[in-house]
Amino acid sequence: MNELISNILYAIVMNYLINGPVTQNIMAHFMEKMGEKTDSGGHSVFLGQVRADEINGKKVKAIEYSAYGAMVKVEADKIKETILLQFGDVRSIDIVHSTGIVKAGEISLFVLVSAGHRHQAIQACSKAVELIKEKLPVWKKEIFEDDSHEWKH
Amino acid sequence: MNELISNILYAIVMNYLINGPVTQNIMAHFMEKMGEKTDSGGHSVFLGQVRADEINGKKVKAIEYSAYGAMVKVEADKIKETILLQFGDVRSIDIVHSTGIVKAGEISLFVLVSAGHRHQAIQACSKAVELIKEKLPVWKKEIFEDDSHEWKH
Amino acid sequence: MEIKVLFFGVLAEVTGTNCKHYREVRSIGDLKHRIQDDFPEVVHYNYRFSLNDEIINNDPKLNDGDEVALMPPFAGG
Amino acid sequence: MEIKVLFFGVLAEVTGTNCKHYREVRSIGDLKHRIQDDFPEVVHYNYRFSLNDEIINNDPKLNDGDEVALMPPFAGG
Repeated sequence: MNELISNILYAIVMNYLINGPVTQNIMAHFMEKMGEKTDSGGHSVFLGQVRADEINGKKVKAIEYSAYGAMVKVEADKIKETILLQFGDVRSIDIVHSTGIVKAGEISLFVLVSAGHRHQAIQACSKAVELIKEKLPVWKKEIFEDDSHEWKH
Repeated sequence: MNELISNILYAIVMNYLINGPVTQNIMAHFMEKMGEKTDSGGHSVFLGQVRADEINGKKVKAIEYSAYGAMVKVEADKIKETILLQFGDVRSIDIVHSTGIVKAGEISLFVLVSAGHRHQAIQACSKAVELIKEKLPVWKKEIFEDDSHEWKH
Repeated sequence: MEIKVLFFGVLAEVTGTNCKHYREVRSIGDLKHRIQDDFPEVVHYNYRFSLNDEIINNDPKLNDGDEVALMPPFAGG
Repeated sequence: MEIKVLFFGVLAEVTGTNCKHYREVRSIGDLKHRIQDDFPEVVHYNYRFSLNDEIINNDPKLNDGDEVALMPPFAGG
Protein backbone atom coordinates (compact mmCIF):
# COMPACT_ATOMS: atom_id res chain seq x y z
CA MET A 1 0.00 0.00 0.00
CA ASN A 2 1.42 3.38 -0.90
CA GLU A 3 1.86 6.18 1.60
CA LEU A 4 -0.96 8.38 0.31
CA ILE A 5 -3.56 5.61 0.62
CA SER A 6 -2.22 4.65 4.00
CA ASN A 7 -2.59 8.27 5.19
CA ILE A 8 -6.15 8.47 3.88
CA LEU A 9 -7.05 5.26 5.67
CA TYR A 10 -5.45 6.51 8.87
CA ALA A 11 -7.60 9.65 8.70
CA ILE A 12 -10.74 7.51 8.28
CA VAL A 13 -9.82 5.32 11.23
CA MET A 14 -9.18 8.35 13.43
CA ASN A 15 -12.11 10.51 12.35
CA TYR A 16 -14.74 7.95 11.30
CA LEU A 17 -15.82 9.98 8.26
CA ILE A 18 -15.16 9.59 4.58
CA ASN A 19 -16.25 11.82 1.73
CA GLY A 20 -18.43 9.74 -0.60
CA PRO A 21 -19.42 6.06 -0.34
CA VAL A 22 -17.64 3.43 1.72
CA THR A 23 -16.01 1.59 -1.19
CA GLN A 24 -15.07 -2.07 -1.53
CA ASN A 25 -11.41 -1.01 -1.17
CA ILE A 26 -12.01 0.64 2.18
CA MET A 27 -13.98 -2.33 3.46
CA ALA A 28 -11.25 -4.67 2.23
CA HIS A 29 -8.67 -2.64 4.17
CA PHE A 30 -10.53 -3.18 7.44
CA MET A 31 -11.31 -6.81 6.69
CA GLU A 32 -7.69 -7.62 5.83
CA LYS A 33 -6.66 -6.48 9.30
CA MET A 34 -8.99 -8.99 10.95
CA GLY A 35 -6.60 -11.91 10.69
CA GLU A 36 -3.93 -10.06 12.68
CA LYS A 37 -6.00 -10.64 15.81
CA THR A 38 -5.62 -14.40 16.18
CA ASP A 39 -7.49 -14.27 19.50
CA SER A 40 -10.65 -13.23 17.65
CA GLY A 41 -13.16 -15.97 16.85
CA GLY A 42 -15.92 -13.92 15.29
CA HIS A 43 -16.42 -10.68 13.41
CA SER A 44 -19.78 -9.03 12.92
CA VAL A 45 -20.09 -6.45 10.17
CA PHE A 46 -22.98 -4.12 9.46
CA LEU A 47 -23.28 -2.23 6.18
CA GLY A 48 -25.85 0.49 5.67
CA GLN A 49 -26.79 0.95 2.03
CA VAL A 50 -28.67 3.75 0.32
CA ARG A 51 -32.03 2.35 -0.76
CA ALA A 52 -33.73 3.39 -4.01
CA ASP A 53 -37.00 4.05 -2.19
CA GLU A 54 -39.96 5.40 -4.10
CA ILE A 55 -41.68 8.25 -2.25
CA ASN A 56 -44.85 9.79 -3.71
CA GLY A 57 -43.94 8.37 -7.10
CA LYS A 58 -40.38 9.76 -7.06
CA LYS A 59 -37.38 7.45 -6.85
CA VAL A 60 -34.40 8.18 -4.56
CA LYS A 61 -31.20 8.33 -6.61
CA ALA A 62 -28.81 9.33 -3.80
CA ILE A 63 -28.53 10.58 -0.25
CA GLU A 64 -26.44 13.59 0.66
CA TYR A 65 -24.99 13.34 4.15
CA SER A 66 -23.64 16.17 6.26
CA ALA A 67 -21.97 15.78 9.63
CA TYR A 68 -20.63 17.80 12.54
CA GLY A 69 -17.15 16.34 12.23
CA ALA A 70 -15.68 17.34 15.61
CA MET A 71 -18.70 16.01 17.47
CA VAL A 72 -18.80 12.81 15.39
CA LYS A 73 -15.29 12.14 16.67
CA VAL A 74 -16.30 12.76 20.30
CA GLU A 75 -19.48 10.67 20.06
CA ALA A 76 -17.97 7.78 18.10
CA ASP A 77 -15.10 7.58 20.61
CA LYS A 78 -17.75 7.39 23.36
CA ILE A 79 -19.66 4.66 21.51
CA LYS A 80 -16.49 2.58 21.28
CA GLU A 81 -15.82 3.05 25.01
CA THR A 82 -19.41 2.11 25.87
CA ILE A 83 -19.26 -1.07 23.79
CA LEU A 84 -15.86 -2.12 25.15
CA LEU A 85 -17.12 -1.64 28.72
CA GLN A 86 -20.37 -3.50 28.15
CA PHE A 87 -18.92 -6.39 26.12
CA GLY A 88 -15.77 -7.70 27.75
CA ASP A 89 -15.03 -10.16 24.94
CA VAL A 90 -14.89 -7.44 22.24
CA ARG A 91 -11.38 -6.84 20.86
CA SER A 92 -11.95 -3.97 18.41
CA ILE A 93 -14.58 -1.75 16.82
CA ASP A 94 -14.28 0.06 13.49
CA ILE A 95 -16.80 2.65 12.34
CA VAL A 96 -16.83 4.48 8.99
CA HIS A 97 -19.63 6.87 7.96
CA SER A 98 -20.02 8.73 4.69
CA THR A 99 -20.46 12.44 4.16
CA GLY A 100 -21.52 14.03 0.87
CA ILE A 101 -23.24 12.17 -1.95
CA VAL A 102 -23.82 8.41 -1.74
CA LYS A 103 -25.80 6.89 -4.61
CA ALA A 104 -28.52 4.25 -4.33
CA GLY A 105 -26.86 0.84 -3.98
CA GLU A 106 -23.72 2.32 -2.39
CA ILE A 107 -22.63 1.87 1.22
CA SER A 108 -22.82 4.81 3.66
CA LEU A 109 -22.07 3.06 6.96
CA PHE A 110 -19.56 0.34 7.83
CA VAL A 111 -19.29 -1.13 11.34
CA LEU A 112 -16.94 -4.01 12.16
CA VAL A 113 -16.79 -5.56 15.60
CA SER A 114 -14.31 -8.33 16.44
CA ALA A 115 -14.65 -10.50 19.53
CA GLY A 116 -13.35 -13.71 20.99
CA HIS A 117 -16.70 -15.44 20.44
CA ARG A 118 -19.63 -14.95 18.11
CA HIS A 119 -22.39 -13.91 20.51
CA GLN A 120 -20.58 -10.84 21.79
CA ALA A 121 -19.40 -9.89 18.28
CA ILE A 122 -22.99 -9.98 16.98
CA GLN A 123 -24.63 -8.29 19.99
CA ALA A 124 -21.97 -5.59 20.25
CA CYS A 125 -22.18 -4.77 16.53
CA SER A 126 -25.96 -4.49 16.76
CA LYS A 127 -25.65 -2.21 19.80
CA ALA A 128 -23.00 -0.08 18.06
CA VAL A 129 -25.30 0.43 15.06
CA GLU A 130 -28.15 1.57 17.31
CA LEU A 131 -25.86 3.99 19.15
CA ILE A 132 -24.54 5.36 15.85
CA LYS A 133 -28.10 6.05 14.69
CA GLU A 134 -28.96 7.69 18.02
CA LYS A 135 -25.80 9.60 18.87
CA LEU A 136 -23.84 10.59 15.75
CA PRO A 137 -24.53 14.15 14.58
CA VAL A 138 -25.19 13.26 10.94
CA TRP A 139 -28.00 14.51 8.71
CA LYS A 140 -29.26 13.31 5.36
CA LYS A 141 -31.41 14.46 2.53
CA GLU A 142 -32.80 12.15 -0.08
CA ILE A 143 -32.20 13.32 -3.62
CA PHE A 144 -34.75 12.19 -6.18
CA GLU A 145 -34.32 11.46 -9.86
CA ASP A 146 -35.77 14.88 -10.75
CA ASP A 147 -33.11 16.50 -8.46
CA SER A 148 -35.67 17.62 -5.89
CA HIS A 149 -34.83 16.65 -2.33
CA GLU A 150 -36.29 15.94 1.09
CA TRP A 151 -34.64 16.00 4.54
CA LYS A 152 -34.93 12.76 6.50
CA HIS A 153 -35.48 12.66 10.24
CA MET B 1 -13.74 -11.92 -13.99
CA ASN B 2 -12.58 -14.90 -16.04
CA GLU B 3 -14.72 -17.96 -16.66
CA LEU B 4 -12.78 -20.31 -14.38
CA ILE B 5 -13.14 -18.04 -11.34
CA SER B 6 -16.76 -17.44 -12.17
CA ASN B 7 -17.39 -21.21 -12.28
CA ILE B 8 -15.61 -21.71 -8.95
CA LEU B 9 -17.73 -18.98 -7.35
CA TYR B 10 -20.89 -20.50 -8.82
CA ALA B 11 -20.00 -23.83 -7.22
CA ILE B 12 -19.50 -22.12 -3.85
CA VAL B 13 -22.83 -20.31 -4.10
CA MET B 14 -24.64 -23.56 -4.98
CA ASN B 15 -22.90 -25.91 -2.55
CA TYR B 16 -21.90 -23.61 0.34
CA LEU B 17 -18.49 -25.26 0.78
CA ILE B 18 -15.01 -24.17 -0.18
CA ASN B 19 -11.76 -26.04 0.24
CA GLY B 20 -9.49 -23.95 2.48
CA PRO B 21 -10.15 -20.55 4.06
CA VAL B 22 -12.78 -18.05 2.94
CA THR B 23 -10.38 -15.57 1.34
CA GLN B 24 -10.71 -11.81 0.96
CA ASN B 25 -11.35 -12.38 -2.77
CA ILE B 26 -14.32 -14.61 -2.12
CA MET B 27 -15.77 -12.19 0.43
CA ALA B 28 -15.24 -9.32 -2.00
CA HIS B 29 -17.16 -11.25 -4.67
CA PHE B 30 -20.22 -11.50 -2.43
CA MET B 31 -19.91 -7.95 -1.16
CA GLU B 32 -19.64 -6.51 -4.67
CA LYS B 33 -23.01 -8.05 -5.52
CA MET B 34 -24.69 -6.18 -2.66
CA GLY B 35 -25.14 -2.93 -4.56
CA GLU B 36 -27.16 -4.67 -7.28
CA LYS B 37 -30.06 -4.92 -4.85
CA THR B 38 -31.00 -1.23 -4.57
CA ASP B 39 -34.02 -2.15 -2.42
CA SER B 40 -31.66 -3.33 0.34
CA GLY B 41 -30.97 -0.89 3.16
CA GLY B 42 -28.80 -3.03 5.38
CA HIS B 43 -26.42 -5.97 5.17
CA SER B 44 -25.29 -7.99 8.15
CA VAL B 45 -22.18 -10.11 7.77
CA PHE B 46 -20.79 -12.69 10.16
CA LEU B 47 -17.27 -14.05 9.83
CA GLY B 48 -16.07 -17.00 11.85
CA GLN B 49 -12.30 -16.99 12.36
CA VAL B 50 -9.98 -19.72 13.59
CA ARG B 51 -8.72 -18.65 16.99
CA ALA B 52 -5.18 -19.38 18.17
CA ASP B 53 -6.45 -20.79 21.47
CA GLU B 54 -4.02 -22.23 23.97
CA ILE B 55 -5.21 -25.55 25.40
CA ASN B 56 -3.16 -27.26 28.10
CA GLY B 57 -0.16 -25.19 27.08
CA LYS B 58 -0.43 -26.05 23.39
CA LYS B 59 -1.36 -23.42 20.82
CA VAL B 60 -3.86 -24.07 18.03
CA LYS B 61 -2.23 -23.42 14.65
CA ALA B 62 -5.13 -24.50 12.43
CA ILE B 63 -8.48 -26.26 12.31
CA GLU B 64 -9.20 -29.06 9.88
CA TYR B 65 -12.85 -29.16 8.86
CA SER B 66 -14.66 -32.07 7.29
CA ALA B 67 -18.24 -32.01 6.04
CA TYR B 68 -20.95 -34.27 4.69
CA GLY B 69 -21.30 -32.29 1.48
CA ALA B 70 -24.64 -33.60 0.20
CA MET B 71 -26.30 -33.04 3.56
CA VAL B 72 -24.71 -29.59 3.97
CA LYS B 73 -26.48 -28.62 0.74
CA VAL B 74 -29.84 -29.97 2.01
CA GLU B 75 -29.50 -28.33 5.44
CA ALA B 76 -28.19 -24.98 4.21
CA ASP B 77 -31.05 -24.78 1.68
CA LYS B 78 -33.45 -25.42 4.59
CA ILE B 79 -31.78 -22.72 6.72
CA LYS B 80 -32.25 -20.19 3.91
CA GLU B 81 -35.92 -21.15 3.55
CA THR B 82 -36.46 -20.89 7.31
CA ILE B 83 -34.91 -17.41 7.46
CA LEU B 84 -36.80 -16.12 4.43
CA LEU B 85 -40.09 -17.35 5.94
CA GLN B 86 -39.37 -15.89 9.38
CA PHE B 87 -37.98 -12.53 8.21
CA GLY B 88 -40.16 -11.07 5.48
CA ASP B 89 -37.83 -8.12 4.88
CA VAL B 90 -34.80 -10.31 4.04
CA ARG B 91 -33.80 -10.18 0.37
CA SER B 92 -30.93 -12.68 0.21
CA ILE B 93 -28.73 -14.97 2.27
CA ASP B 94 -25.24 -16.17 1.34
CA ILE B 95 -23.42 -18.87 3.30
CA VAL B 96 -19.87 -20.13 2.72
CA HIS B 97 -18.17 -22.69 4.98
CA SER B 98 -14.64 -24.05 4.74
CA THR B 99 -13.54 -27.65 4.52
CA GLY B 100 -9.95 -28.82 4.98
CA ILE B 101 -7.25 -26.80 6.68
CA VAL B 102 -7.90 -23.24 7.88
CA LYS B 103 -5.05 -21.57 9.76
CA ALA B 104 -5.37 -19.42 12.89
CA GLY B 105 -6.42 -15.92 11.82
CA GLU B 106 -8.15 -17.18 8.67
CA ILE B 107 -11.91 -17.16 8.05
CA SER B 108 -13.85 -20.44 8.00
CA LEU B 109 -17.44 -19.17 7.87
CA PHE B 110 -18.99 -16.30 5.93
CA VAL B 111 -22.67 -15.39 6.26
CA LEU B 112 -24.17 -12.36 4.49
CA VAL B 113 -27.80 -11.37 4.94
CA SER B 114 -29.32 -8.44 3.04
CA ALA B 115 -32.63 -6.86 4.02
CA GLY B 116 -34.68 -3.77 3.42
CA HIS B 117 -33.97 -2.48 6.91
CA ARG B 118 -31.25 -2.99 9.47
CA HIS B 119 -33.11 -4.79 12.27
CA GLN B 120 -34.15 -7.73 10.13
CA ALA B 121 -30.72 -7.94 8.47
CA ILE B 122 -29.01 -8.16 11.87
CA GLN B 123 -31.52 -10.52 13.50
CA ALA B 124 -31.72 -12.81 10.48
CA CYS B 125 -27.93 -13.05 10.20
CA SER B 126 -27.65 -13.90 13.89
CA LYS B 127 -30.35 -16.57 13.53
CA ALA B 128 -28.66 -18.00 10.41
CA VAL B 129 -25.35 -18.35 12.29
CA GLU B 130 -27.07 -20.23 15.13
CA LEU B 131 -28.80 -22.56 12.68
CA ILE B 132 -25.52 -23.19 10.84
CA LYS B 133 -23.84 -24.18 14.11
CA GLU B 134 -26.76 -26.43 15.04
CA LYS B 135 -27.72 -27.98 11.71
CA LEU B 136 -24.76 -28.18 9.31
CA PRO B 137 -23.01 -31.57 9.30
CA VAL B 138 -19.50 -30.21 9.73
CA TRP B 139 -16.77 -31.46 12.06
CA LYS B 140 -13.51 -29.95 13.16
CA LYS B 141 -10.29 -30.91 14.79
CA GLU B 142 -7.89 -28.43 16.27
CA ILE B 143 -4.32 -28.92 15.14
CA PHE B 144 -1.65 -27.77 17.57
CA GLU B 145 1.79 -26.39 16.89
CA ASP B 146 3.34 -29.79 17.68
CA ASP B 147 1.01 -31.37 15.05
CA SER B 148 -1.03 -33.24 17.65
CA HIS B 149 -4.79 -32.75 17.33
CA GLU B 150 -8.05 -32.82 19.22
CA TRP B 151 -11.63 -33.19 17.94
CA LYS B 152 -13.97 -30.40 18.94
CA HIS B 153 -17.61 -30.98 19.86
CA MET C 1 -16.54 38.33 23.25
CA GLU C 2 -17.48 36.43 20.16
CA ILE C 3 -18.92 32.97 19.63
CA LYS C 4 -19.31 30.83 16.53
CA VAL C 5 -22.68 29.31 15.67
CA LEU C 6 -23.00 26.34 13.29
CA PHE C 7 -26.19 25.39 11.47
CA PHE C 8 -26.68 21.77 10.39
CA GLY C 9 -29.02 19.76 8.18
CA VAL C 10 -32.27 21.43 7.22
CA LEU C 11 -31.33 24.46 9.38
CA ALA C 12 -28.34 25.19 7.15
CA GLU C 13 -30.75 25.13 4.23
CA VAL C 14 -33.48 27.36 5.69
CA THR C 15 -31.02 29.89 7.13
CA GLY C 16 -28.91 29.79 3.97
CA THR C 17 -25.74 29.57 6.08
CA ASN C 18 -23.49 27.00 7.74
CA CYS C 19 -21.86 29.37 10.18
CA LYS C 20 -22.41 32.80 11.74
CA HIS C 21 -20.53 34.70 14.45
CA TYR C 22 -22.34 36.46 17.29
CA ARG C 23 -20.85 39.05 19.67
CA GLU C 24 -21.85 39.93 23.21
CA VAL C 25 -24.17 37.02 23.72
CA ARG C 26 -24.29 35.85 27.33
CA SER C 27 -26.18 32.55 27.34
CA ILE C 28 -27.84 29.97 25.11
CA GLY C 29 -31.24 31.49 25.95
CA ASP C 30 -29.97 34.89 24.85
CA LEU C 31 -28.44 33.41 21.68
CA LYS C 32 -31.69 31.62 20.81
CA HIS C 33 -33.52 34.96 20.66
CA ARG C 34 -30.79 36.56 18.57
CA ILE C 35 -30.91 33.67 16.08
CA GLN C 36 -34.70 33.83 15.87
CA ASP C 37 -34.46 37.54 15.14
CA ASP C 38 -32.06 36.87 12.27
CA PHE C 39 -33.76 33.70 10.99
CA PRO C 40 -37.42 33.64 12.03
CA GLU C 41 -38.03 30.39 10.12
CA VAL C 42 -35.99 28.31 12.62
CA VAL C 43 -38.94 28.35 15.07
CA HIS C 44 -40.70 25.88 12.77
CA TYR C 45 -37.99 23.28 13.26
CA ASN C 46 -37.11 20.88 15.99
CA TYR C 47 -33.48 21.17 17.13
CA ARG C 48 -31.07 20.87 20.03
CA PHE C 49 -28.04 22.97 20.95
CA SER C 50 -24.53 21.74 21.45
CA LEU C 51 -21.78 23.72 23.14
CA ASN C 52 -18.18 22.82 22.26
CA ASP C 53 -19.16 19.38 20.89
CA GLU C 54 -21.44 18.45 23.82
CA ILE C 55 -25.23 18.42 23.69
CA ILE C 56 -26.69 20.74 26.33
CA ASN C 57 -30.07 20.57 28.04
CA ASN C 58 -29.66 23.53 30.41
CA ASP C 59 -28.88 27.20 29.71
CA PRO C 60 -25.15 27.66 30.30
CA LYS C 61 -23.26 30.96 30.16
CA LEU C 62 -21.24 31.46 26.99
CA ASN C 63 -17.59 32.44 26.83
CA ASP C 64 -15.39 33.99 24.20
CA GLY C 65 -14.43 31.47 21.52
CA ASP C 66 -17.27 29.03 22.28
CA GLU C 67 -18.69 26.98 19.43
CA VAL C 68 -22.44 26.42 19.48
CA ALA C 69 -24.36 24.26 16.99
CA LEU C 70 -28.05 24.04 16.11
CA MET C 71 -28.75 20.40 15.43
CA PRO C 72 -31.96 18.96 13.96
CA PRO C 73 -32.73 15.31 14.87
CA PHE C 74 -29.87 13.05 13.77
CA ALA C 75 -30.36 10.86 10.74
CA GLY C 76 -27.14 8.95 10.19
CA GLY C 77 -26.67 5.48 8.81
CA MET D 1 -28.98 -55.47 -1.52
CA GLU D 2 -26.09 -53.24 -0.61
CA ILE D 3 -25.92 -49.97 1.30
CA LYS D 4 -23.14 -47.44 1.73
CA VAL D 5 -22.09 -46.30 5.20
CA LEU D 6 -20.15 -43.05 5.75
CA PHE D 7 -18.10 -42.25 8.85
CA PHE D 8 -17.51 -38.63 9.80
CA GLY D 9 -15.37 -36.63 12.20
CA VAL D 10 -13.78 -38.57 15.03
CA LEU D 11 -15.58 -41.74 13.83
CA ALA D 12 -13.65 -41.66 10.54
CA GLU D 13 -10.50 -41.47 12.65
CA VAL D 14 -11.27 -44.28 15.12
CA THR D 15 -12.62 -46.64 12.45
CA GLY D 16 -9.79 -45.72 10.08
CA THR D 17 -12.26 -45.39 7.21
CA ASN D 18 -14.58 -42.86 5.58
CA CYS D 19 -16.80 -45.33 3.85
CA LYS D 20 -17.77 -49.02 3.97
CA HIS D 21 -20.37 -51.05 2.10
CA TYR D 22 -22.67 -53.50 3.89
CA ARG D 23 -24.80 -56.21 2.24
CA GLU D 24 -28.01 -57.78 3.44
CA VAL D 25 -28.64 -55.36 6.24
CA ARG D 26 -32.36 -54.86 6.90
CA SER D 27 -32.62 -51.89 9.27
CA ILE D 28 -30.61 -49.24 11.08
CA GLY D 29 -30.80 -51.34 14.28
CA ASP D 30 -29.37 -54.29 12.39
CA LEU D 31 -26.66 -52.09 10.81
CA LYS D 32 -25.66 -50.67 14.19
CA HIS D 33 -24.80 -54.18 15.45
CA ARG D 34 -22.86 -54.99 12.29
CA ILE D 35 -20.83 -51.78 12.62
CA GLN D 36 -20.13 -52.43 16.31
CA ASP D 37 -18.89 -55.92 15.41
CA ASP D 38 -16.47 -54.42 12.86
CA PHE D 39 -15.47 -51.38 14.93
CA PRO D 40 -16.03 -52.03 18.64
CA GLU D 41 -14.55 -48.61 19.54
CA VAL D 42 -17.58 -46.72 18.14
CA VAL D 43 -19.60 -47.57 21.26
CA HIS D 44 -17.52 -45.04 23.16
CA TYR D 45 -18.71 -42.18 20.96
CA ASN D 46 -21.86 -40.15 20.73
CA TYR D 47 -23.39 -40.11 17.24
CA ARG D 48 -26.58 -39.95 15.19
CA PHE D 49 -27.52 -41.74 11.98
CA SER D 50 -28.65 -40.11 8.78
CA LEU D 51 -30.36 -41.93 5.93
CA ASN D 52 -30.07 -40.37 2.46
CA ASP D 53 -29.11 -36.94 3.83
CA GLU D 54 -31.85 -36.84 6.49
CA ILE D 55 -31.23 -37.34 10.21
CA ILE D 56 -33.30 -40.25 11.54
CA ASN D 57 -34.59 -40.85 15.04
CA ASN D 58 -36.52 -44.06 14.44
CA ASP D 59 -35.38 -47.42 13.02
CA PRO D 60 -36.37 -47.45 9.33
CA LYS D 61 -35.98 -50.36 6.95
CA LEU D 62 -33.05 -50.06 4.56
CA ASN D 63 -33.20 -50.49 0.80
CA ASP D 64 -30.65 -51.24 -1.86
CA GLY D 65 -28.53 -48.18 -2.65
CA ASP D 66 -29.29 -46.34 0.59
CA GLU D 67 -26.60 -44.06 2.03
CA VAL D 68 -26.27 -44.06 5.81
CA ALA D 69 -23.92 -41.81 7.78
CA LEU D 70 -22.62 -41.97 11.36
CA MET D 71 -22.41 -38.41 12.55
CA PRO D 72 -20.79 -37.21 15.78
CA PRO D 73 -22.12 -33.90 17.20
CA PHE D 74 -21.75 -31.11 14.64
CA ALA D 75 -19.00 -28.56 15.17
CA GLY D 76 -19.14 -26.14 12.26
CA GLY D 77 -18.33 -22.44 12.20
